[in-house]
Amino acid sequence: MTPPIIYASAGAAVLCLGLFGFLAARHVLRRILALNVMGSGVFMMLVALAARTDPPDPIPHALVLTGIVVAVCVTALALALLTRMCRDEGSALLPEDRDIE
Amino acid sequence: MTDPWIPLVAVGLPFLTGIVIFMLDDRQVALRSLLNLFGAFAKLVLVGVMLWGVVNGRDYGVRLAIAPGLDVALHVDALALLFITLSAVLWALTTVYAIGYLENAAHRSRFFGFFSLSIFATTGIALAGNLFTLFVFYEILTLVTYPLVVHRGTQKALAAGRVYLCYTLAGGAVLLLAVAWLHALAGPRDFVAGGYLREFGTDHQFTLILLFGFLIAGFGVKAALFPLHGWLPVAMVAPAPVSALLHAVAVVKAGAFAIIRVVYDVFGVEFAQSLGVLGPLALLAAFTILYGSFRALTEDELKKRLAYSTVSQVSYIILGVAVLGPLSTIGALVHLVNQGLLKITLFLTAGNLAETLGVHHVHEMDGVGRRMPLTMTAFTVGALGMIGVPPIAGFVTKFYLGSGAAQAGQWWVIVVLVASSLLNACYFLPILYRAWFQPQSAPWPNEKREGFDAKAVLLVPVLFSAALAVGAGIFANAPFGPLEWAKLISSREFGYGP
Amino acid sequence: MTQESWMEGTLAAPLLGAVLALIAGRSAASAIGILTALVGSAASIGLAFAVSRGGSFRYAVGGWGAPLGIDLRVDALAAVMLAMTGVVGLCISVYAVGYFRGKEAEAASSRTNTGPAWLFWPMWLMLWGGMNALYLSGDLFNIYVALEVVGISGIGLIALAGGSAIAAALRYLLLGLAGSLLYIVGVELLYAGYATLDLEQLRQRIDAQPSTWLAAALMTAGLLAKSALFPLHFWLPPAHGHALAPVSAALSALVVKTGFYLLVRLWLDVFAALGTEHVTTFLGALGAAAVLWGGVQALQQERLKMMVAYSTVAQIGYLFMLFPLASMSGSLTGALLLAVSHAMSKAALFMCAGSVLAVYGHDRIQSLQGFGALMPMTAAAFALSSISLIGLPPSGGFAGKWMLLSAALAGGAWWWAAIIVLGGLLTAAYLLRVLAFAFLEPVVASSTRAPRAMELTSLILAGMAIAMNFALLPLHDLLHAGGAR
Amino acid sequence: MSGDTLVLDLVLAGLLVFLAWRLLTLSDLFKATVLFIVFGVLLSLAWVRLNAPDVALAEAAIGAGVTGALVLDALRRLDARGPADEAQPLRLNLPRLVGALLVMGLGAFLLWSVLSLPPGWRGLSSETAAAMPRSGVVNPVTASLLNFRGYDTLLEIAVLMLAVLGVWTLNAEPMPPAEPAGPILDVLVKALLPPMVVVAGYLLWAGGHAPGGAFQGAAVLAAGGILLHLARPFNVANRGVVRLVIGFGFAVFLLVGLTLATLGGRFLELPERHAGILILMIETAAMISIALTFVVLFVGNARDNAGRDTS
Repeated sequence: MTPPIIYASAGAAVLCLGLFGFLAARHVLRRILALNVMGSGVFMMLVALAARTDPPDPIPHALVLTGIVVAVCVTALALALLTRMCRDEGSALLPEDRDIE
Repeated sequence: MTDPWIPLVAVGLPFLTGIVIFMLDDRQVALRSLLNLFGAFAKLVLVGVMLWGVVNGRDYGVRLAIAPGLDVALHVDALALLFITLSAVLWALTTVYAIGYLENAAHRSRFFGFFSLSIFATTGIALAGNLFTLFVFYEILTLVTYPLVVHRGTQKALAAGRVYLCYTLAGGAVLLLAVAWLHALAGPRDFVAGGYLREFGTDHQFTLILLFGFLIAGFGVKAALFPLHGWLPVAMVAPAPVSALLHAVAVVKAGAFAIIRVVYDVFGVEFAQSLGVLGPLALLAAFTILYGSFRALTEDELKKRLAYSTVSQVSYIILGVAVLGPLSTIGALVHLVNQGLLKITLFLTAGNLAETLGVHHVHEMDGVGRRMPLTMTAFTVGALGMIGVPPIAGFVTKFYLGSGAAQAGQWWVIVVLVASSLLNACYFLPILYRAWFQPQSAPWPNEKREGFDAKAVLLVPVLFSAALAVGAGIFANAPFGPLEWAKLISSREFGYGP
Repeated sequence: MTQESWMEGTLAAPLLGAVLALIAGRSAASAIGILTALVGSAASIGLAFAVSRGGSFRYAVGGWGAPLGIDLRVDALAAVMLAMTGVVGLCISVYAVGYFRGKEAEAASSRTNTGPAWLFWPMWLMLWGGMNALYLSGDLFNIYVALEVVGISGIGLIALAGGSAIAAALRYLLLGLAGSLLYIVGVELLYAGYATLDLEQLRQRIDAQPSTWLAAALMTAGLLAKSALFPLHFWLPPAHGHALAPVSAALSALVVKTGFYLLVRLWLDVFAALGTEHVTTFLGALGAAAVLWGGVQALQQERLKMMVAYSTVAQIGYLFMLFPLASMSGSLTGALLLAVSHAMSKAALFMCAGSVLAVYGHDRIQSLQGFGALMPMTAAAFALSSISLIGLPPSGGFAGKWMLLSAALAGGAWWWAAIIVLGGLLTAAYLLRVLAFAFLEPVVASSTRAPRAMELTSLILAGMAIAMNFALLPLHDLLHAGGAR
Repeated sequence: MSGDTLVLDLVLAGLLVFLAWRLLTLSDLFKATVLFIVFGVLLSLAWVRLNAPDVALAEAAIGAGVTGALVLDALRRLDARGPADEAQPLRLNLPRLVGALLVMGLGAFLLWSVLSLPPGWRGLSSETAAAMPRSGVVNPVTASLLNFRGYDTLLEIAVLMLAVLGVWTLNAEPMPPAEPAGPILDVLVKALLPPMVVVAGYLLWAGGHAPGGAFQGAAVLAAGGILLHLARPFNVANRGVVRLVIGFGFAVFLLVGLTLATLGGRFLELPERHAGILILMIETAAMISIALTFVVLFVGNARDNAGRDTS
């Protein structure tokens, strides 16, 4: 058990949790959170796998930095869309989820 | 030396005419009519040049590669000339007639544009040098005739158009499959007298039989073979010139012509016979002949009766093709021409009746012979020709078909021919009787014109085509007449003269 | 000009245009947009010629070279997609000028203004730049970033329409983001195995590790979601059907091709050594299902734009039938031609829908009587693009389908052939249902006219889709010269 | 590897998984968001443990900071309208069960793949080390971001720009701060703002040789801007000067790349001698643009709802 393996495994678990949250949740805000969690899991795996060598491979770090920034952009846009949808339609669920329950 | 320009111009000219006409305003009647007539007569001249050239041993052809091993090829051979001459002559007649018929109608630029494109497609079908090219133009023909069928813009016309497309597009889909399959199987091949598939011998026998079935089914839609004929009677809602186009000049003819090509120049008669596919085809054709005649008997609407008559008559061509032997081949080929001449006469006279008196049904025709003597004379010529009364053109056909059947020992074909002639008489003679020997029993449904007979521009094409039909019968043996061509083609297919 | 400079122009022109249009603002955005479109499309066509003459080449951005830097690879496949984007993109830009001018006139008459509508220009040019970057890229992670550029600009563009487009954009965004993340997982597994992100180097190093298979599966799943292949297509019709007409045209004609392109790159090239027969058959089967399902759905739509959007679902399916047929000669040419002519005819169809919407004020199919008489150019464009979409001769759609059909039949795979033919009939059914209304007499004489630029561009695009019938041979030569594989 | 650090790693990893689980299952979205921010902070610890200090900084500033602020702000807007209550705890039904099984399968496959990766992997560390002297900077991550893979970063800045365009398109209206800014916040802002600018500048400059860089610096700057907005609400409308600043970073980066290409090099090929200064220039421009981008993403474009933007 080395740190890379520990964190890569934890990353895989976080990734899967996020994916499940995305599939299962209906409230869009939670889906956005879930995708962010999933993204964190992905990046954890990426950095952990890069740490298998010493000193760690810096390229994945740069990739993760890019990934984090892209993720925050997409999140911001998603939240703006969500707010607008709420304003117009009064619900934070996608139309197909609204009439269930 | 192969000359590429004449066939290119022959195909391109109606296309360009059509495109230019689309751009005209509906009110530019004179310019549009001029263009139409120019297109039609230039076409006649071109066909004349090709006839003269081929007789003098020239070769006309052009090919354009679309993909590696896939060409669009145009080639002028005797069979192509037979068909293209027919369509050029009849198109000229129909164009003159249509200009008169559609005076003051709406959307004329659209109409004549598609009209021109129809002849573009028909020319392409006639000159197609291989199956791929034939298929391409055959599909184009479907597309450009659809707007003509729905031209009136009524719900009924739209429904007819829907039926037309259902049949033709489904047929086209089967055809696409068959043509592509054959292409994959045999590679890129041009039409050749005697066919090119016999090289397979006994290989792929099942596939080839299947493909023959597909091809007949695909082309049989336009040729209105039973049970694929359903669109034809429905499509008679279209204006008279369109009916003439569908029944005599382009569509139905294209189907029959394509079947001739498939049997003679793709499979080859003898190879098709060895596959055992000609017998069923002959049976189907014979059934269609009788079926069409029976249906025609009971139709009171004149154009519908004529439409079922077409269903029946076109299958004479198929029957002639399917009965092995040079004489029946001649019969089939000649009937391609004769049926066109007779049917265009009949449909145009029906148009005259509708346009002048508002007569659409047989029961309204009492005494119409005295009101419109010239029109009805032409009608009479057409009707008698269909029955097969000498010396009108239809007789020649039946004579050769009968002799061919006798030569091939297929006596049942003669029975079919006789029965069909009787039926033809049964549905045409009552009309003639009403028209000539009954007094007028009711006012004309919608009399639009007071003077003698119909408008001259409607009358002249009708009389001309009737005269041609008589001429084709009397002068059947004239040099370079249809019969001569038919004999020539037949001798090439069978390798010996009759 | 050298090959490299054509490529640099293709890459940089839309990106530069986008930022300039943003800085310049409302008054100058459309002028900059048109200018950029002209330069960009000229550069991409020039690049296609350069590749057909000089063959494919690689370009090390920043001069470092793979695996440390990012290599672009410019081969025939990329050149075709770029030229397609260039030509269709130019037409969309011209159409958009007319479209937004019409909107402005409308807004002026009702004393409002068009709000942020001009943001179309920077977002559209950025979308274009993103697609160009994606087609050129030879690096897995760079492809991800380009995908995000495409995705986010596409979402912004959809949101321009407001109303029900917002929820559609949100759905698209969530699914797209999930797809991207799956793709990244695949990329990192490959990097963790082979220490490179370069497609070419990966192709050489690839072997059948479990992580490689998992990476391939995850990347494929992500890309399938982005390219809206059945059964992951559900986000597409609302998104494309509710967006503004030029946006719908861009998304349906161009953006959906990006996922397909990447999957072609991956499965027919990078992963080819894995022994991929089951995968390609699977992709083909999904494509076949998409053709049938999309067609049946399109047949049931009551709104024109929704129908055209479902038609995209079906047409994407056709492209995926390339995968099982890829080993047959001519199939790649056919599929590419199909993609190109679909881009043209689908853009034209959405443009027609936009013009109809401008004249009729709605796009309910049942109430479009007589649009042929009211707007003959649009009707002609609709008819011509229908011919190509159905695959009737002569048209690019026909030539492409013919090649696929021949490939299927030559390989004895008649079931693919049957689907191709059947799909054509379905397409005919839903398109001609609309077209028939053109021939009815108009019920109301509408006085509004669609701007001429809109009608004319759609007709030009549709005409090009027909002319593509004769593009097989040049395309074949280009693929030969530019070594697509 | 000492036992202590192994325990630390195990606890940290377990905590991360636990937090992820909790924040996805809590029915209260506000609590979930707070957990998400805690998750982000712990994640940056994990990055430190994995020898990725640059990522750790970015995660803390952007992943947890900016994202957290954005989500909290959005939640507040939703709350004002009620739809925040629509969140329901996840009840297990058949589709979710199937989803859970599939995802578990994926997890198992992922684990197996990770464990079966061949040993002796070196990544690109030696290639990077060899190329560092020519990169113009000392920090390999910065070298990779701005030089080796600068093209990725160019497109990434395009994504940032696009996000702003999207927010403007949506006319996302800003919320006034929940309570009128008290004097404490005012004082805080006055006290904090100058050092924040200094820190941002330092991070930017430090990026050349130590962890840091444009993105982290921009996040700090943006945090200052957001604080300022909370204290004295302002808006960043879709105005000429705002657009100029937003587009500035991308334009500079692209133009530098193109100029180098026209001078005979390749696109974005930084000449060895000037690489350092060029990188600093690009980073400065990028930082300013990105900082404003983050502020716009947070603030939206206030009084532009009727489309009265001036341009």
